[in-house]
Amino acid sequence: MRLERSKRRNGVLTRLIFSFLAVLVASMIYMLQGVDPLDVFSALISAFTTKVGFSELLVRMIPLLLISSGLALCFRMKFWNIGAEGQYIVGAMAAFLAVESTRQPIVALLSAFAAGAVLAVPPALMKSRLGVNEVLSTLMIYYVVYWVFQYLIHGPWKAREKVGEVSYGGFAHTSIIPAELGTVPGTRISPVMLFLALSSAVLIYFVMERTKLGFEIKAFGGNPKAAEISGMSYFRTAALTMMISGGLAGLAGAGDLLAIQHRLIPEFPCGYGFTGIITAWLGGTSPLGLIAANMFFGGLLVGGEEMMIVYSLPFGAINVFNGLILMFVAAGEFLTRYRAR
Amino acid sequence: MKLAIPVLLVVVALLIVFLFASKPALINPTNKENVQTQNSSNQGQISKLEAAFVYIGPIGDYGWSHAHHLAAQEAAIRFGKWLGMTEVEKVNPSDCAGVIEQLISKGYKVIFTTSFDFMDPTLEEAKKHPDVLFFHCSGYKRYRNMGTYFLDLYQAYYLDGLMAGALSRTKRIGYVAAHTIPEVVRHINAFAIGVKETCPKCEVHVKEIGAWFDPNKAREAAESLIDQGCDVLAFTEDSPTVVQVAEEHYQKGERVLVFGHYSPMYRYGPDVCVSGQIAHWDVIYNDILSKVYSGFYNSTNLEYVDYWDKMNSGAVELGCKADQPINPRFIPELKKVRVNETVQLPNGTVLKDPNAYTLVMARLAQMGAIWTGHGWKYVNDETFDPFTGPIYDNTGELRVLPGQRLGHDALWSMQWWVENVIGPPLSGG
Amino acid sequence: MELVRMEGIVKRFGSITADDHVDFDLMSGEIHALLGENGAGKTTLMRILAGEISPDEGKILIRGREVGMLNPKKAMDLGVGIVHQHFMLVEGFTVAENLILALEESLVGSLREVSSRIVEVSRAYGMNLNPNAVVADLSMGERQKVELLKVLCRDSEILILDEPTTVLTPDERRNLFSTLLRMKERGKGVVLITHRLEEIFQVADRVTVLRRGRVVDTRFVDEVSPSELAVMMIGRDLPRVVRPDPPSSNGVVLKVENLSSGRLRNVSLEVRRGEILGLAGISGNGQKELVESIVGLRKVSKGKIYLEGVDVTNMTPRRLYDMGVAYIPEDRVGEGIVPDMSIAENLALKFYRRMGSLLLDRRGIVEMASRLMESFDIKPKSPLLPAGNLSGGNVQRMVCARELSTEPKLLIAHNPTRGLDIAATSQVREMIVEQSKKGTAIFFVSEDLDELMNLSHRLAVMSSGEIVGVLNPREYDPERIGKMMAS
Amino acid sequence: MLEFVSTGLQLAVPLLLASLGEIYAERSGVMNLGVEGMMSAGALASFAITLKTGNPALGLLTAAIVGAALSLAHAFISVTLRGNQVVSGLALVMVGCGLSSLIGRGYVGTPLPMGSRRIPALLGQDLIFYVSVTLSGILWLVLFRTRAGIVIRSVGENPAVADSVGVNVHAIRYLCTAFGGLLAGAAGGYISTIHNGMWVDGITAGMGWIAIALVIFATWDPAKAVGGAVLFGIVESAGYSLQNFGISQWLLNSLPYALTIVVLVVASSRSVKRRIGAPAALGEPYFRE
Repeated sequence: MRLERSKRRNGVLTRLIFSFLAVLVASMIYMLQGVDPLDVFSALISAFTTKVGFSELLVRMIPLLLISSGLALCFRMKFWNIGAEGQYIVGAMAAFLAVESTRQPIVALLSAFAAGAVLAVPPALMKSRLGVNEVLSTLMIYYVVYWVFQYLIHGPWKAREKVGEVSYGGFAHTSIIPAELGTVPGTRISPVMLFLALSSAVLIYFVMERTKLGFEIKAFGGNPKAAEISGMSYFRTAALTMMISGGLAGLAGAGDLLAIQHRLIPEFPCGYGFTGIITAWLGGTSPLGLIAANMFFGGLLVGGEEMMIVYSLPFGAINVFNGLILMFVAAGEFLTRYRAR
Repeated sequence: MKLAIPVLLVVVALLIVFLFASKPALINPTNKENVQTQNSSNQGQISKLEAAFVYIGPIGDYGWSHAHHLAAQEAAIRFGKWLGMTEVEKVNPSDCAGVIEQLISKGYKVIFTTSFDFMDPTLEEAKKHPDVLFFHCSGYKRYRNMGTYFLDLYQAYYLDGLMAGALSRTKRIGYVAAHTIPEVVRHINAFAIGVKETCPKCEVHVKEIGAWFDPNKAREAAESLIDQGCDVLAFTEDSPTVVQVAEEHYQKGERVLVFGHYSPMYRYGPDVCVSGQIAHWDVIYNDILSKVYSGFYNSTNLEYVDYWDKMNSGAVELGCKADQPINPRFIPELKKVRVNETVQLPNGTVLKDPNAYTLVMARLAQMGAIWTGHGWKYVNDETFDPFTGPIYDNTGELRVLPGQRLGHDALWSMQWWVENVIGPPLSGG
Repeated sequence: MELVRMEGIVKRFGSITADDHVDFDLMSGEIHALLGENGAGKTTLMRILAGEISPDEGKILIRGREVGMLNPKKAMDLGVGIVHQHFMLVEGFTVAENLILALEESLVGSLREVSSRIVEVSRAYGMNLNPNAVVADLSMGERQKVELLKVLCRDSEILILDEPTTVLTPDERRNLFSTLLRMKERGKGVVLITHRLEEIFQVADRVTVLRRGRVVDTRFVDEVSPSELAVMMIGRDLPRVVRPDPPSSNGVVLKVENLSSGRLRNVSLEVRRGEILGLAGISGNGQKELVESIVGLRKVSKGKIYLEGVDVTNMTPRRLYDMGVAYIPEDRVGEGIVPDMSIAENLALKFYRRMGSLLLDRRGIVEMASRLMESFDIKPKSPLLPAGNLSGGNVQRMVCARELSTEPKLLIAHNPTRGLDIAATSQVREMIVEQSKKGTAIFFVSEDLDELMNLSHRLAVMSSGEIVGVLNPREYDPERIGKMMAS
Repeated sequence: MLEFVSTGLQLAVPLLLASLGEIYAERSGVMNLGVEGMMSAGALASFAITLKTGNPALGLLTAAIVGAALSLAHAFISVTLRGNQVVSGLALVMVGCGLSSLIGRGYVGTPLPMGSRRIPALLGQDLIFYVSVTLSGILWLVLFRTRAGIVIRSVGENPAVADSVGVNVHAIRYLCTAFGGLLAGAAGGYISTIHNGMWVDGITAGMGWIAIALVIFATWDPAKAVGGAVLFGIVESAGYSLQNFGISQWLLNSLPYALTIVVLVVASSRSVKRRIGAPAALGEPYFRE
């Protein structure tokens, strides 16, 4: 058997087939555990068909879309940034500081973008100058950021809060921030963030297809040597790409702080940065692909909650299901990339 | 084909995983019917009450979320005729409001959120949905349709402290603390006050692990306290790890005693678990649910509903095992220790220089929980509270004036250590 | 004793027939040279013998016994050892580790034992190698010794060396040859693939000349003259020198001054406007380093490079490109194109920056690309097709189009015609001459002496990282140049 | 004052085991980020079997098999199907943690009988501690002093060369990945069965991720992994001893990762790269052209 790289033609179909296989395996597991798979999937679907389900899906989709748009850009360059979670946290921290001092959400968003962007540059530098594997460096930087974040909210940023006569202290969380982004009435969707998220998907398509940076990303992703010989700078391209990616992740963090949480708590980083890797990989750099992949994953997250609410399914069952889908789609990539000759 | 072998292996792998899956997941079969009949119940029987519980951890944590889950299950059984119930586990605080929205859209009218970090989202949702009743556990913010509830264990910790002081030989007592938030600080302080009463020279060494649930860190903290010479341990952490550590040392021939926390942990350390506290959230849930059902609580009168259940309500039980306040193995030793003080029981009896066992039983009675020898009797009266002055903090400052008793607010914002505590610095206070 | 007999070997790659009914034999205790130009089918034939490629027709006998289908493992077991032109070594490993990887069959086994065997064998063949040296630290000659050791330690009787001297210094080459002679003394059969005549007369016993996949003849070296062989090899007399027209204008464009870095030693040269400066030399003698230093891909430690008087030493490729430097890389697929991008995008890899502002001028690119495809005759004429689909000649036309489209002041072309068919070759050569007429200074690096002599206004000769001489057209003499190259 | 060393050593055991396995997987060129998932599944498997049979050795064995089985799924995707290793690894975490939480619900709150957790101990450390330290020595020997090790490393450094000398690249990668899963599963089993003696959801608590950091910190060297595991374990446990001196355990927790970044940078400098840098073909699928 000979394998040849083939153009991505039937990618969508293959993914659907493999997702279906995943559903089959998951169903088998559910049945073994005494759960009716039909219940599971009808709960999943309700995330898309009910008003609350769909609006919650959008709430989850916003940070995911922001993060995965940036990551898609990195992945297109074959730069495997898996530290988006850290960039997300740093964005939220910067937004917190900015909004505490200026009370301006705009300033908060801008500084979040800047903070995420700055944090994302070192891996690009380390890779271009020293050849350090970016998967490892971005992951390690995430951990450092995570613990610094925990330190700050358990220590220097820990708030004392006065309710009536009583001053409550000692809880690991910051004070409530003095500014917020508005939400669509009756939902938790922040129109500003939704707009930013959707435009980020369009933006990176625009970057890829219409800008010189996108051209360079494509060239480095396709043949780094040829790109370098043509006079492109790996560091410059990687750093810019990472800045966009980190900035968007930072923006996602700021959005979640300003629109949803209003204060930093220990559980603030909840894994969007890692889920975003998956959706970026699924969605590629096409806006529709990204939005679809993130809606799908937002749906999985909300559908998971629906499963718990309606069918008392344990969280683990949902986790298994999501993992299996991913595994099967990752396996199915084989068939979209290579064709047997 | 070459690919077939790995595929086969993967399938075998999955099968192996299932082979040891002897017990299927705990799934409440009644829930589904509840939801399916929900439409009819909304139209016809107004008397059907739909309640939802939101947990931060997995139900399987055998700690905080597990305890709420057991209580919720019990309520579901007890009120099965009119109560529909669901639970959502592992909810991230950032998703809490979203989960609440989903619950409301499914027709749930009473929502319990059981983590401190759910406080702000719950309040927001309460403001957004004035017709839904919210109850938030462990927080301090309330609203017209949002009450709070909590059960406070500090009295039990004080009693543990009495026993710990009486039983310690090294005069060093260890405490593994999850977080040094006011709740845990008052646990520790109450415990230290008890220790001081039976052992004025004993020190209470506190290690903060920074997590509500982390068996690994709890184990290390416990081991390190033992290494430092502590022979009695108490803790505020959700797993039975500290009890296990003590039992392991006992098996090696060392005497390390321990007080259980939250769940019945006797079976993790039958030889070392002296006593402890067991939380009975069902007491609170049953009360709230029946009052909501009867209409006593509605969406306009919850602003001042703040459950703060202590021993006299039955929500907190002394013991490492249900219906056994003190492990009988340690009673003789406790009875040998004399404490120089005078205690007056609610029935008027005055005890002079009681032994430690009698003192514990007397303080129990003074706090409204009377152990009859085979069961509990509760009186709604507290003639004694551990936080009664004079109490000095560990910098020597007089924090509670002689004769003064600390009130709810002072206890809920406590950020100082009593004098015999050696612990990490506290933020402010 | 006859070690190998290959009869009627045919191997086709698509429409190209690499080997066309080739017969070949090897005796024990002889060095049999396989001579031919690039693409004559030498390497393919030997890879067939080593079991790496399966022939379409023909049969192979080893020690008189016919072997069926070969694979690398089976060939190894039959005593065939091949040393590739590109070394198959793990750079992060020590010499010993590389040898162990290649030698021992079982997974257990003490490394110390093997180390001592390495020392033993390398002594026996006069190669001094430290078994604990890391390969990445070794020179090319030493790496080749490791490759040889791999074969020798396996007690292979049939050794194939594919162009072993291209990367060696003269000293190293002498060493290699003495090693080969020792092998011969021990009764081994050695196949020496080469396209260099003098080597044959230095070591070989017999020579087989291949041309375009066919055997021209097999002769004893004693019975043949160099010019005879050369005629057999290229199919006509020694290259005739066509004096190129003198350069159209003057003025130094590129000036390299005392450049030292890596293999390069004190290289100085000048290229004037409208001039084609050829660089001759055996590949691996520093040409790649020199070219990459000039185009900014390699850091220079000592020396200066000037472009029209401006110091451009260690400038980024991007700055150099902006200053008018164009570069046709040697490895046109690996370094020249991005296969997944369209032809238009590949053509735009350099000039995209000059069009539009931050945004990519996509229409401009396609228009420009169509124009270039027309004038450079790139087929198929659909600019949106992925460049990976193009044939070799079209890829090179595309690379040339890209580089020449910017009207460069300096063009550096590294082996631009290697591996191209005749039509494409002459097209590329014409393009280069045309460009020089437009006043572009051209630095033309090639391994094809014929080509160099016909195109260059002056010819520099490189050997062991040094420029050993610069010749004027009237001094062009293949024998003389050959000597300079080998000095 | 050094009492935290002993507790740190205990914590080092699962970290060491898991990272030893991952070192072998990564040395062969396969990056398996699914360690946490394999550990979690192993933890449950070991607990369940030990509870049933009372034999912790059997429990650990089952844990190892389960871990290996899960890792084979990753190997299949990343070696045979040349899928995306990062995605596959993350998916493996989901599947492993999800399965253990799903199946483990029935075991919550059930203690292991004290006797079934007791294994021989010496100088305050249990048998597994000595076994894993010995194992790392053996694994170091195998990796750097035998042909098997050379074959494994060549597959991770330059699979084309390995292939040219007749090494079955895919088979070696499968083996090493499975070995990684084997040890990760056993590490999980150690946490639930020996270290804690109970099952609760999420008992591995991110140890799998720390193990991955440890692999880098140890520069893919089993011998150095011992030091790294001890350091990581002690940093984790030192937090309690140092907190009374005002040293934040949160900042302390970031220290191993910060050090790992330093190691990454140092290891990348040309002179040391070829000895302690990442395997050159790490994360790259191989197929013959």
